[in-house]
Amino acid sequence: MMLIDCPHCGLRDETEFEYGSQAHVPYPQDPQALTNDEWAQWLYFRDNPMGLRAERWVHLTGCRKWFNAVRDTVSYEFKATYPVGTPRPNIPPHHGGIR
Amino acid sequence: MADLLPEHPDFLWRNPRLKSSYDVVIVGAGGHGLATAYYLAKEHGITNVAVIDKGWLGGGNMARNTTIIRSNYMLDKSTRFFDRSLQMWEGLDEELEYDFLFSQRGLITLAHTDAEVRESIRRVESNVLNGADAEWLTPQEVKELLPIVNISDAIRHPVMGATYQARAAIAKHDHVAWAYARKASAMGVDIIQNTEVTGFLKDGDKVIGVETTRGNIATEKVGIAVAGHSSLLAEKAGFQVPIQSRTLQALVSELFEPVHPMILTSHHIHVYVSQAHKGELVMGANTDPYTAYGARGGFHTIERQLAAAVELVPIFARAHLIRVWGGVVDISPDSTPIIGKTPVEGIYINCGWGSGGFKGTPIGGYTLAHTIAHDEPHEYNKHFGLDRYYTGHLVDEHSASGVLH
Amino acid sequence: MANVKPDPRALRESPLQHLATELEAAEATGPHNVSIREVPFATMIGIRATPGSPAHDAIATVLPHGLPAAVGEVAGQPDALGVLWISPDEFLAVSVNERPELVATLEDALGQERGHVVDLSSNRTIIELSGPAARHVLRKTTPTDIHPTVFTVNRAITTTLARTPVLLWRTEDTTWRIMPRASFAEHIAFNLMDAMHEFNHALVS
Amino acid sequence: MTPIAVTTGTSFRVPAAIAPGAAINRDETVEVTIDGHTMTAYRGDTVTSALLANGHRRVGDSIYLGRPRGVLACGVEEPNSLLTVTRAKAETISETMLIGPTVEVTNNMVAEHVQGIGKLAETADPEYYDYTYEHPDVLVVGAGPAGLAAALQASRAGARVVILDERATFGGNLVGTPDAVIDGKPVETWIAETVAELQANDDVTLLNRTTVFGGYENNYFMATQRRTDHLDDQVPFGVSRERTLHLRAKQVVLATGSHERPIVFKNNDRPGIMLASGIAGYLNRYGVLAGSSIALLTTNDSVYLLAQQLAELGHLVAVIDVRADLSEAALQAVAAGIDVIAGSVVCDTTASDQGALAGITVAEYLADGELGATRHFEVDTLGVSGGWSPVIHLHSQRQGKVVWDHEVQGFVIGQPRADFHYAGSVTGSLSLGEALANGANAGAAAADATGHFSFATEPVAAAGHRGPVAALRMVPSPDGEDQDAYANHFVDLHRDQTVQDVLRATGAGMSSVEHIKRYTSISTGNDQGKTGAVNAIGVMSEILDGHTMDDIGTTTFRAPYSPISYVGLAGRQRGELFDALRKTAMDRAHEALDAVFEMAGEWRRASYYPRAGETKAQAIRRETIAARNGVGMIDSSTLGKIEVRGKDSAEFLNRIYTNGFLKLKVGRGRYGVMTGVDGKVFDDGVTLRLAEDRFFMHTTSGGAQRVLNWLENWHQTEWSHLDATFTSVSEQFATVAVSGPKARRVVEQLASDVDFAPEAFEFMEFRETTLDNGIPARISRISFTGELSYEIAVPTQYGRALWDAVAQAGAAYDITPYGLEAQRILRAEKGFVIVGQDTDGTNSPQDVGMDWVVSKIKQDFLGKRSYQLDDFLRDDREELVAIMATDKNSMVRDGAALVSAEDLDAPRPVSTSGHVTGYYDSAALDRTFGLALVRGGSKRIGEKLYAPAYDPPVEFEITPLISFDPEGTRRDGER
Repeated sequence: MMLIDCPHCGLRDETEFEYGSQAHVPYPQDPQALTNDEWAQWLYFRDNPMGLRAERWVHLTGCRKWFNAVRDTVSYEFKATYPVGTPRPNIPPHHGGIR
Repeated sequence: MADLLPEHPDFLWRNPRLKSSYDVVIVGAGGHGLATAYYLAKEHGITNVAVIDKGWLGGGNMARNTTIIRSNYMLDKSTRFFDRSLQMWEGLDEELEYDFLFSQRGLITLAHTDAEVRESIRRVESNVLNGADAEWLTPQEVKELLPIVNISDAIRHPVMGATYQARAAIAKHDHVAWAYARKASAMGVDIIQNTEVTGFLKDGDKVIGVETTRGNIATEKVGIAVAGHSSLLAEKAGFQVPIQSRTLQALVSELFEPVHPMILTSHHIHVYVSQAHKGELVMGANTDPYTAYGARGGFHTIERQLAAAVELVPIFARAHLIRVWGGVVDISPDSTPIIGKTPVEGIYINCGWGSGGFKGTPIGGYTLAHTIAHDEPHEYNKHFGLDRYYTGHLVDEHSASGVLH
Repeated sequence: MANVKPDPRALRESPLQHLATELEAAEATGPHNVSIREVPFATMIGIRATPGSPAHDAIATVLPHGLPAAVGEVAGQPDALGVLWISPDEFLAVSVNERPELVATLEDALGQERGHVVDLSSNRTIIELSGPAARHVLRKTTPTDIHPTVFTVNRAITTTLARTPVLLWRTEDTTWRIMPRASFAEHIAFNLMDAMHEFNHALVS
Repeated sequence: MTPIAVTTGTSFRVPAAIAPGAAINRDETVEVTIDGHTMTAYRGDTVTSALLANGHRRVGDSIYLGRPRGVLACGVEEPNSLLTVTRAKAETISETMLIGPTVEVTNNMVAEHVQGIGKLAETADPEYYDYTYEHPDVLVVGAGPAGLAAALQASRAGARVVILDERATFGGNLVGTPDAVIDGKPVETWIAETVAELQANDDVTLLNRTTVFGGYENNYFMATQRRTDHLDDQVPFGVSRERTLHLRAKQVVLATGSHERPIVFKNNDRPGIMLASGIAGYLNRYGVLAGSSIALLTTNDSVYLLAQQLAELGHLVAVIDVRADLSEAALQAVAAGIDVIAGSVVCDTTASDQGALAGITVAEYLADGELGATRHFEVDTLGVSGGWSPVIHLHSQRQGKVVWDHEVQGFVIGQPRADFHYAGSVTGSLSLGEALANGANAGAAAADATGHFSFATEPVAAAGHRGPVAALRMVPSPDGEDQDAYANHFVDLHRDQTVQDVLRATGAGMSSVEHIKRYTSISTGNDQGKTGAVNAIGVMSEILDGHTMDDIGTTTFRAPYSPISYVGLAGRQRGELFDALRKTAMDRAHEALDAVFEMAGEWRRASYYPRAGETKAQAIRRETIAARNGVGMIDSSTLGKIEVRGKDSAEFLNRIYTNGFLKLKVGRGRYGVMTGVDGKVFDDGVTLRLAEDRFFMHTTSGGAQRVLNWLENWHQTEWSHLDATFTSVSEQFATVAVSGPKARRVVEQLASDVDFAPEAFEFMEFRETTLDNGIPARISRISFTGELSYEIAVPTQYGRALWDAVAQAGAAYDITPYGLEAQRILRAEKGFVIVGQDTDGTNSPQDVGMDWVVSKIKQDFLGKRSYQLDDFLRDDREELVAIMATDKNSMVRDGAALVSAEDLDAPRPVSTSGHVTGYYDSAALDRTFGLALVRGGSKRIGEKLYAPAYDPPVEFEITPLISFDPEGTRRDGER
């Protein structure tokens, strides 16, 4: 049961949240301008790194706000949560211990 | 006194010296990688093969799965594919000369809502057309086949019926890996453990070798079968797969005298359970919903699953949880595996099995071996290529059945 | 041609009205007292307004205690009008004394500005859990930390209870309001009543 | 199995004056029946202490080899004593595979040993289980001296403390130890005072019989409290038998102690061979002597206190100390007259006729590891100490590093985890003085980390000095080096696995500990290798040349630490509390009409309303006829409803729906379909425009939450510049739909303010009004049946009143409540799609006959781009059509598979041509009909398809999607 720091509600159990996959993958400005391959790439392919990853989460049973998070996919540690639309904070890969 | 389990063969595999070049290198000595090597040797006469694993052979999801073998899928393409695998399982123990406790004990998949009943009928009737055995059971028929199931209306999600596949089976997972390893090793395949593939050597878009923690190996053909870590290997090779790695947990109880001679599944309340040969109840649930390589999940998933198990099978109430573990599984967008060529010439991949790779071990190995040997997919895996995510021709079992496979 | 319409309020039925007897009977008496009741027909109004916006200012101005600024805060009082913080730009005004005029007041204040005012008086009901053992009933039903120094009086948050989303509002020292959506009210009530049984007996540690 | 009492007729209970037994109450006796023997025990006894006290040593035979086995340990690490227990309570079922030393006796309990395999009770468990959620600043695991000292310190600093211990008593292994003194007081006094202080603190929870069995992310811990098993009487309903604690701790103090290990030697499994700590535990905790002539075998100093006790009692034969050089403790023992045989091992044992230990062969243990001269001792009991394994499970479960420590001769904490503190023998330290000191310091540090500073006050006790620990895990076989010479060197008693089994695995080519574990099943039993795992690794290290303990490493420690019942983990998630059941405000009206219900997601909805004597089919037919020919009413409250407000609401909806919303007029509604970005349908519904900047969206019942999240997702993450807000009002409104040619006559009586004339109140318009009874309402002309329909929405508080008012107003027209079954037929006749039934997540709107709802004009909407992918250009996509059986009375099941004529008799496998999404008996069509998803269906009108699962196969004709009133002439009702 991960403890997730909602930027608005503070620390809450993971079961209050829904996961929204990779962050910073915006909807294409003009989908019609993309080739089929480019559209398919946007549609079905997301990064799947081992280690730090910027992700989207929503505090579904709380404030219903989407936010971004940098999380370690091995230790599951949330290194940072930050508002949608702001850039990914620069976090060194081995920052802090496993919590 | 409990019956002794079958004896293992006296000798399993060689621990050979790593050579500097091979005709084919298989990355991943799990069930699929070992099976691929076996079928390369047996079907295609290609024996100058190394199977390389960063850990111990069969130590990934092969060692962690709940061993359910079935072919009752929703879509024609999936059913045909998995039924072919089930046919390969039937007789595999004799072919590999290893008693891995393959037991066709029947699978009951419960339906709890009108929608599930409708989907179950669709599944049963289409399975039969596609050559897989399937039946629809009323709640009373469920009770007759498997008396431990609670078919009372007094529970929150009463049983409204079930699909039944009599040929569905379980097997002793480790022993299947060892059986393939033993035969492959005997035919000359080198199984190289504790050696990690760290990169690929390429000439343009063509592979010419692999880099490992024990040096480079020259090869022009590489098969990747590293469920859970497919994206990482693909990235090293220079292409992307539409996979997310997630945790799937499973658990066992202590040993009991036989009470559950079949396999019982409920998608609606997320539980599947069988009783293994030694007597332990083996259970699995849904994947945890986020990307994860930690091979561990949240305990709330387990609690929910046990609550479901006790509702459906009240006599499990005072069984005890002995061990919970997690595996890292490949989740593909359509919950259907990917077996085929990749953008890199000479590299072939087998991935995306979700939580159901064990049942596909024979077909996964067989079709990957064929694809490697002929540089073309076999009839069985022609719909399962990576290209389908660019054309949209998904084999969308996830949407069609709402089940993660 | 409009007739004069009767006051319809006698026609109302709250989500737990039919369980009034059961709720009353569920009271655990003795040293570990805890009781449960429904507080029906409170006026509840959903407010959407972003802090710093004209709508937020305008709405805050017409509310006696303004709008709450952070998670857990309640602007106002439980026994009068309290405005609960739901999210940075979402609030729920709750008055256990009916305030039929309030929605129009707030709509007027919002005017054409960016935001939203919606009557949600039927959307949820209020279940009140009261007594020294109320805290222990909650300890069995919600993952929220309800320690008195953490969850202070007149604090309210969104959380889950019996795996169901609710608003949880501590209104007095030993009184808590649990506010599920209407269709979940029975489930929440059954769960709480079930959890209350043990407080009829001497406590087992 | 026939139990054999190895020693009978003798009480092994030591007089209270000598060893009172800290866990028992000698004033209260308890009658129990164990393995068929009825015996008297004391309150506080366990099954194994009761057995030993009454002279019974055998606890069943081993699982595969059938060898007699006895009690090994005094705690949860016991591998041999596994029981099926039935307690004499009103509401109980038997429980199997319980660990003997953990089962407290209750009056008239019946316990039977099992042979490694349990037998589940055949009935459901009527007892009650629950959860709690705890939020300590500091969680202390283990209430031995170190844990108590930690909790005391942390609580005095002002932290919220939870301290849990798996045993019935507090004080750990210290309990009952003679002569120990803390802070100048006898230990029992110190423990009692400490417990009293902790219990008196409101911010401390101190629980016994509570096992912390798992550690998870962010210091989430799971524990099980066994609350009532030790009580004779049935507890009242509501008091749980077991409680599952969910603990979110800020800081953790692990004071989990350590488990003693046996040593592997030939015939090391006989009843009478125990852990030395087991012998000490039974003596100090229960006042029970394990045997009459006792030898001790040790690699370390920990047995010498016990040796002294046994010598004083006159039951000690000798101490065999593996170490050639006598330690200080050994020298003291020698000085006290104890026979210490240094530099020696036990290399074999003999058995009595009944299989119990009768004697030991002691051999010199030479410097090269070979055996030297042997001597034989007749003993009935051998206490073994092969060293101590710190209980590091929770540390390891939390990914804490574990390393082999040569000094401790055990796997220890490699590196402290963040937010973890370690106290007592889990650190590898074994002296009481150190345990108390690092306990107090751990408690202070943990509390400090949560903002509660204090200076540690260390309770004072003798520091003690421990000599070195010998590195011995396996004694060579006296019979040579063949595999067969190791057939009775037991590594894992529970799994009945020997050194020979390990040799077979390595001989087959295995070199990994995981392979050997799996090949042999070592460490996979109930005890998860608590006593056996390290020895197994030791054996492997000896067999595999050049592999040290470190190289091989330990296998992963997995939760749970000890077995936990399924039903305890289910807690109160049973029966009706398993899941929420949502009901509408009109639910009791449906009940009063004897409705048969069905589940639609979490909602329970009326399926049909059978009248006396009616079959299901008759009831449904009657309901459809009423809606077609007269008037019907249905509770539609479960539909999702979302208010959208803002100047850009129309633009927002225009992006979300496949069709256009910019030009929708105020006062009107429009049907819309939502697709994912992949172009596949996932929800639908009618959206009303309440004002220029306000919309009222309907979603499917099951899709309400998903759609709201979908809207918020796109708004918050992509289009936040658009002025649009979304508020769920699903539960604010209850809705009754009145449908049928006579619908107008009914609604006219309810709302006299509204002009219901068809030209005044057109299809897809709505009116805000106050009903004549005073209820505010919105009435919309939306139809899901093709008949004239009005949906009346009112605040949910008035839902029941609305239902009753409609029923009353309609009584003159014989208004008929209809359920979901009838509605499904009515809409299918009109070709209206039910998302989730006629779609399965793979269909585009075009596939299901709704090309008309997909805008060709809009530059973009979510999903549009995907329609250019090759898959959408296929001409064999499954398309929704109607089908009519050639025999108009034929019925097939929903979901039935369809094949073409040429595939009907073709050998299997054949591909499906599609499937039936719903098949119905239609009164309006006077025949059966259905909807089906058929490959290329829209281009195959008139073709025949077959349902081959029926005998004979049912033949269908493919017909256009709309079967009834395709011209829509009935939409305005009767003229």
